[in-house]
Amino acid sequence: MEIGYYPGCSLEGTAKEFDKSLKEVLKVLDVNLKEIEDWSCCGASSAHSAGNTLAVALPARNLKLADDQGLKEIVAPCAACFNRLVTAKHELKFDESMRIKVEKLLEEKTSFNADIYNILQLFQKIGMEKIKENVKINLKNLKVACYYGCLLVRPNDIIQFDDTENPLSMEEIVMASGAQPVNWNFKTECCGASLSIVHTGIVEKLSKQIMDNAILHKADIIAVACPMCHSNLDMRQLNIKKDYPGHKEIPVVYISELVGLALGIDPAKLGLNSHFIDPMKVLNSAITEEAAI
Amino acid sequence: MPDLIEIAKGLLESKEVSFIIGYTKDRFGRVKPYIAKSVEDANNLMFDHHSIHNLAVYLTRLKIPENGKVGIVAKSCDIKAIIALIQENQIKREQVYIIGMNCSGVVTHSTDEWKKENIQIKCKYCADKSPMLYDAVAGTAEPFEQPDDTQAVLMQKLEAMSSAERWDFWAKEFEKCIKCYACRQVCPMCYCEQCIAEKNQPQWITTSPTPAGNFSWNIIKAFHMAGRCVGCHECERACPMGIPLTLLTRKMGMVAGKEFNYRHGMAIDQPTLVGSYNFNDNEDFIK
Amino acid sequence: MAEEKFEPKVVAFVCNWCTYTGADLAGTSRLKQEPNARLIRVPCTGRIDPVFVIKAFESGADGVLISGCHPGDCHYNTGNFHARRRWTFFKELLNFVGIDSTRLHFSWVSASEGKKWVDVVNGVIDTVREQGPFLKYKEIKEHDFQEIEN
Amino acid sequence: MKEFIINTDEIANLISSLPADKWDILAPAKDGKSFDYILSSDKPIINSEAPPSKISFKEYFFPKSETLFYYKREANEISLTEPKFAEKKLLVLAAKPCDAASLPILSKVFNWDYKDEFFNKRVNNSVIIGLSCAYSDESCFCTSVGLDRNNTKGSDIFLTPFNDKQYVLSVVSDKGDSFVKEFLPNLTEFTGTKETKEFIDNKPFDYKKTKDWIAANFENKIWAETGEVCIGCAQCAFVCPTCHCFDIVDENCDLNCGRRIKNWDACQFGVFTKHASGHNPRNSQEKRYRQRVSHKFDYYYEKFGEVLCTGCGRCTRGCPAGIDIGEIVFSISNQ
Amino acid sequence: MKIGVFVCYCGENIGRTVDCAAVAKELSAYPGVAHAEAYKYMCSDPGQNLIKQAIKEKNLDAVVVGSCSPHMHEKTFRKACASAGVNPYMVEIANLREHCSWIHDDIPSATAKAIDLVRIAVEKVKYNEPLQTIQVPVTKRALVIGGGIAGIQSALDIANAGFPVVLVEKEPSIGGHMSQLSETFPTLDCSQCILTPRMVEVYQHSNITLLTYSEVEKVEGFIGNFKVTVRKKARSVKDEVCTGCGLCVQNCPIKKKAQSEFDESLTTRPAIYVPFPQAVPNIPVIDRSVCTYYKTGKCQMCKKVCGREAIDFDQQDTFLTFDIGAIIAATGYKLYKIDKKPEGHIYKGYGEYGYGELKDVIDGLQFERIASASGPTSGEILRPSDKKEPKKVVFVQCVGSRDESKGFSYCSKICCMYTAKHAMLYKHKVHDGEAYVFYMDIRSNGKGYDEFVRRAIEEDGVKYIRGRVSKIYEENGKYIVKGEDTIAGVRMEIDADMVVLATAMIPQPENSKVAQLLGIPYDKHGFMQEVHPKLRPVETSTGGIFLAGACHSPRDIPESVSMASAAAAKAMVLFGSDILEREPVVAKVEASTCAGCFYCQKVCAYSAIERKEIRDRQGNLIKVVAYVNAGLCQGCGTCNATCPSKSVELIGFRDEQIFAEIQSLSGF
Repeated sequence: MEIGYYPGCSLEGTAKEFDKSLKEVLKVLDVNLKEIEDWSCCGASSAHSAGNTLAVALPARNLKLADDQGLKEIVAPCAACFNRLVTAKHELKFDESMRIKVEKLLEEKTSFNADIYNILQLFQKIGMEKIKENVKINLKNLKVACYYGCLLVRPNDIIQFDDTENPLSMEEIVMASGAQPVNWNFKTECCGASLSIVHTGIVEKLSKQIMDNAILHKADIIAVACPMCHSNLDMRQLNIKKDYPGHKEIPVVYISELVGLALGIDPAKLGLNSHFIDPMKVLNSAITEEAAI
Repeated sequence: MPDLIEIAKGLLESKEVSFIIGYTKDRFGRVKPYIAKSVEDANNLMFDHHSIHNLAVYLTRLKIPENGKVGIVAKSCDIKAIIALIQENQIKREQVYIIGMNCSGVVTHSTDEWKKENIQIKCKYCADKSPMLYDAVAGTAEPFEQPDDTQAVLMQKLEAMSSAERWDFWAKEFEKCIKCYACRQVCPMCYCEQCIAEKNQPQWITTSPTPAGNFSWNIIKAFHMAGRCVGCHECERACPMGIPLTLLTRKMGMVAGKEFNYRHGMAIDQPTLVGSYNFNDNEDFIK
Repeated sequence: MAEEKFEPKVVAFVCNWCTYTGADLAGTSRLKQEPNARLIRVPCTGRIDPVFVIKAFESGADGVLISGCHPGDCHYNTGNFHARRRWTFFKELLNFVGIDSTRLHFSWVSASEGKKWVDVVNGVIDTVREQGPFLKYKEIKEHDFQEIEN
Repeated sequence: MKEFIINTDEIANLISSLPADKWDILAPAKDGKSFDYILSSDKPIINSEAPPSKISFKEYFFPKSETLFYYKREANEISLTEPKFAEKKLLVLAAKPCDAASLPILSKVFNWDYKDEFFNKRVNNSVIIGLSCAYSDESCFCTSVGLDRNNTKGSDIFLTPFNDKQYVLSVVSDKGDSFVKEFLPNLTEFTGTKETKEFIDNKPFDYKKTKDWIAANFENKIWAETGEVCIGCAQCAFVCPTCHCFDIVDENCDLNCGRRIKNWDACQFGVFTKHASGHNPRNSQEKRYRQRVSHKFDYYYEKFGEVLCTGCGRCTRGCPAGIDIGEIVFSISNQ
Repeated sequence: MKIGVFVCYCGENIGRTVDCAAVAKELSAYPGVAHAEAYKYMCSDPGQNLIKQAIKEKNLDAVVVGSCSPHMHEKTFRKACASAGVNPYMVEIANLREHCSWIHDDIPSATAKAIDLVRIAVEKVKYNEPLQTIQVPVTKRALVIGGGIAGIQSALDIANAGFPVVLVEKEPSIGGHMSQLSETFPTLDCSQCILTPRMVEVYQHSNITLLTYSEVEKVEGFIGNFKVTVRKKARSVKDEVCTGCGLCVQNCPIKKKAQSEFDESLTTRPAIYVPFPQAVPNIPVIDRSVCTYYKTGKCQMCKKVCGREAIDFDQQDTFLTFDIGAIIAATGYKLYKIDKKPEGHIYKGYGEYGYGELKDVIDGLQFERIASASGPTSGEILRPSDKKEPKKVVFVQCVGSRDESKGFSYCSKICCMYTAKHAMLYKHKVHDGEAYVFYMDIRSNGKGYDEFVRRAIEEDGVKYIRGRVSKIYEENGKYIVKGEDTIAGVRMEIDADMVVLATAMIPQPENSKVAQLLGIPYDKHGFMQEVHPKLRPVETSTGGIFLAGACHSPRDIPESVSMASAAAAKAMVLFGSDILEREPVVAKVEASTCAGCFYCQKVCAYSAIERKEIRDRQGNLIKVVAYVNAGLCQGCGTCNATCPSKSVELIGFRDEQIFAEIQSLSGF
């Protein structure tokens, strides 16, 4: 299967490993990514504070490119990109005046009707069966806390994906790849992303609460599908350890990395070596035990 | 794909239908409506690019007995009319056996030859070339060279005009009208027992074929089609004076689509546009 | 017709329960209005047939106003909703044949909106006055009767 | 019968030389796709191969709507005024024989018991220049009703193509004669022979036999068979050169004035015979269709000695339901 | 036709700006006008006498009065003319005051306009026809749908006035939600104690036919003349023989299968059961969905123990029909459940509150049962999961109310009060317990209501926190309630033992179904709709059908009771006379031209258009045409404008009348 690919800025920067691991995994699951040529910023986090039209026009441009390049479906791994693209599509569909404005800006009419998937939806499309078939390494001892954050599931009426309060799609994927998800309470709590720069203190506090709850529910590792979540949980832990002595650290990986691992892909290729909190310890222990069996 | 004649024979043989409304060719090869009453008659049935007439009109013109059933040969645009007639309580579904024809467009006048410039404009924007409601399907729809939607162009031209210019355009067109009412008689949706044009107690519209009379007739006719026209373009075909009547009906259709995203004659259980309402219907035009 | 100041004829079809009563209120509150409008009272906007508008123009009206209860206020629950759909089509149709929104006006005026009624009615009269007499329609009408005028 | 030779440019001159204040010129011209008789058209088409116009020229003699008189009420006094009558003359150029022939036929009914002054005035004020016809299609059947390509019935002057530059002009009536004298004084006499194509009638019938059959078959399944597909519009009647039914109605301009008018009407309408009581003797399309055929080929012949049809085939070409009257009469006369 | 025109000066009011004499003079010369005069006060007795005189002398057959708005004096003048022998519907009013003299200054133009206005009326009246008011008989029997406190109140009021009442309740017992309540605010008197006597009164009342475990099946006809069919569901117990001894219930081997509706699923009940001890009628029902006999054909224990042979396993639903004059809908409410609902459902559930999966997060009615002496814990406050006494209880208001994203836009009105009551009851029973209430606003507007809330806060020390709860989740045995104190501006976290959600009041799911049966409108939430929010709050758009209680909107007991009495009064007004007089302005179908497209039926808001078959003598169907039920038609005329062939006309506003009015303007 072939699908359009909108990496967005994060996946070329802070979230390289997300991009890497995704591509590796999709190779195995024989999905062919077709990157949107000449894609541009989705405007996340800054554009909508600058102005609504801009916030819609930026993603609209990329949707238009998708149309022009004949891409009926796009995957946007970054939750923020995904959220912006879907929101823009929604507004273009239901707000006539906005559509007109944007079409003026783009100096062209188009349908904007490419379907946009986040990475979880992509895995759903590929199918749990397909993943199970390709699992090489048994992770059944690995306890995973699936953390969704906010952008993947909110606002529900627009995103129309999974449950806002108690989403379960990531758990399915985790199970498909052989690991066991834990039932915990903070899978959609706020990590404070929007304050990441201005009030790092708050972000640390919020992130810590999330991780503590994961640990409390016996998770060895946290899986995420959003660069923002990742940086806030993973990167911040160094400071958190300083500010909260005795903080028990927990590795944070992208769901794609986890799947990749199960598919037997070399951890380095997945970028598992490039996290602040090294996940390999936990992962290896889970795997080695398996080897014994 | 079973053959039209075979289906027809079967129906008439089994007496499932009392007759079949279809098309035939006269000895000069001109296609015309035909009513097959016997198995023999069935041999005369045919369907091709020249089967332009919307036969649904006969479902109300010919009286169908309460529990009777008749067969009808219908293109998708004709079927829309049949569905609309069911929606509007004119016939019951079980009273018609619809032989849906896969259609690849028809010519404008039955004597035209089958080539691009003769294809009806309705076929240009016909969204449903295969039957949407039927008891049997026959014929094959091969792709054809689309006619140019000259009407849409004219439509845009008109909309770009000033009101005064539009008025003059229509005044000139309506001037031609001779009130032969072919547009009404040929329209499957004009099934009234007494048309308002014949209502003279009180005089509903001016009946003379004069500018004023023609204006009120054509406007009110078009309005009666609002949200009801199925777009078969028969009125314009029938008009001996060549008045572009479907500009009006198509316009009404566009309003129905734009404002209420509704098309008449799409499903027998669909609530009709006229006669239903939505609290949030657009009312920008109301102070 | 002589070339002195043109005074438009405006025919207003109003529903009995909201707009007519609203106009009553305007009267009771002595709110001055231009004298060019003639009200025709019907029970409900749902009763107003597009033919009324045509007839009004045929009878020499330069402008027509249709007014009833706000959505939800209809004395008959839903009359104005059906009317509203009717008008959506009819005004588009008339506009398409050259009778635009300067000749045909719509409003919701409730029994309590005496002031609004005055604004609406004066507004309509002024718009129509600007447009001048509805000669186009008079032409097609007079075509049949030109000889009788003199 | 005097015959002259006339060049195409002489015809052009004639058109331009006629004083526009006294004369209207009605000639076939292209109106969009189809042909039509158009008043003082800038490019009249004089072509014997041209197909018949979509509607006959009868409305210039028998208008689709004609005011009989106006009435006006002051206080409780009613006053009547006659409509003004345009005294302008009308030259019909290149009329098809099957159109020209309609005028004598119509004159009979309009001068039978009541003399229709409007009609007569218009005919007297007109000069019809017929043009030999070289066109024919499945719908034509003029020869079956006693006409043909070169029939001069109803024409005052008749043109027959001689070569691509010239026509033979035959003077048919005194009106035509005086017209030629006045406007075409110096034409050269024609002495010679002119030949024209034979007209193949593909549904020849004998209208005398037809008449008898109809008279004898008031009840016959043929009426039902045609009636059931007829949708009951008046297209056929209104494009027909000879149909002449009309309806008289009053229309008011306001409460105090109005007019009495004569509008085209047609026997195919359900209301045509509907009584005030609500009773309708011709309550089905089959009866109405029978009426149409009977009137044309039986009753009118009975009364005026000729059929109410010139075989122009317009009703057939335009029929939305594809009914071919010629075909019906053909089958009747071959019973 | 001879028309009389009478122009009123209205003292100065019209006379100041309209030259009334000129108007009369102008009109006297107008075709059809046989008499025209002006007078100072037409509505005065001498004025009316002028009209009567003129009618007699010139024997007029129609009258036009140029005066004030028809809304003022149309009736007056119609009466006057009627007394002089002119049919009241041959009278038209030209509004020369509100629509002319009062709004213009310039005398000439005002006078010209006045002339037009009168002319319009004259032209119309030319086409008027004498009409008679429509008279319909009234059946003096009421139907009350719903046996909650509202239904009980209406039924008793009407019955006590001496009219027969049919009371239909879908549950096995009447009493409704009120019977589940522990105490009632603001007086804290025991709900059952005040309700039970009324239930019994209903049961014993000679004018009341009580049909429990029954549902309205069909409603035909119109005001004063309804025909109602009621389905009496099979109880499997012969109510006429059962003594309500309860042996069957005690001996039913099935004890735990079914959740108790009455205890809001906090307890279970047997297959054969009486909903609650004080049930009226005290007759058990067999729940066929759980009964062993209906499953396996065995058991019949109840039958064995019943001395009266009242058990009848083969009992069928029976149908009863009644002639009814007035109907009162009192179908009540239910509580919004926070659990996840399937796609497309009107609400989305509260995942942040655990979708109802957290055992000790309960709703108000469940708490009522826990607090009630007749409840599962006989009044002791014990939490459902482990029957331990909760030491810390959090009450959350506005769950589903005033929350469009998850619930509804409206305020459920009673939650503020019952939450205060709950917290109070809790504190009274668990003295060392802590009670917290999260609220948005306190809406305690009622007699003694605010005092009641103050008492909860001040005397019983309930902690009120202004703010919403963002999340409730279980963390090692405690319920962590995350919220915000918007007054202190701090985030709060309370580790509670039990949480009580004041969930929104929503209409019974059957509400819209009943509304459709009755042909009355209901709002987007499913609450039934009144005609006028202020002046006709208990009437519906369909004559003869009235509303009582929470089926109309959230309301507490006192409000429901007063609304119920109001509805009863409305019904009795109807019963006050033997026949109903109705304006003859109704639609009429011309069958001969009707094409039977039934667009008229689609646009009719009163289901007044019916179908009529026209058959020839041999009985062959000629066509089906529309037919107007004059009893139901309210005369809006929408059908008239909609009819494509103009085969339906509104009497009194027929097309020719309006055309005449329009044409009369061609002169102006």
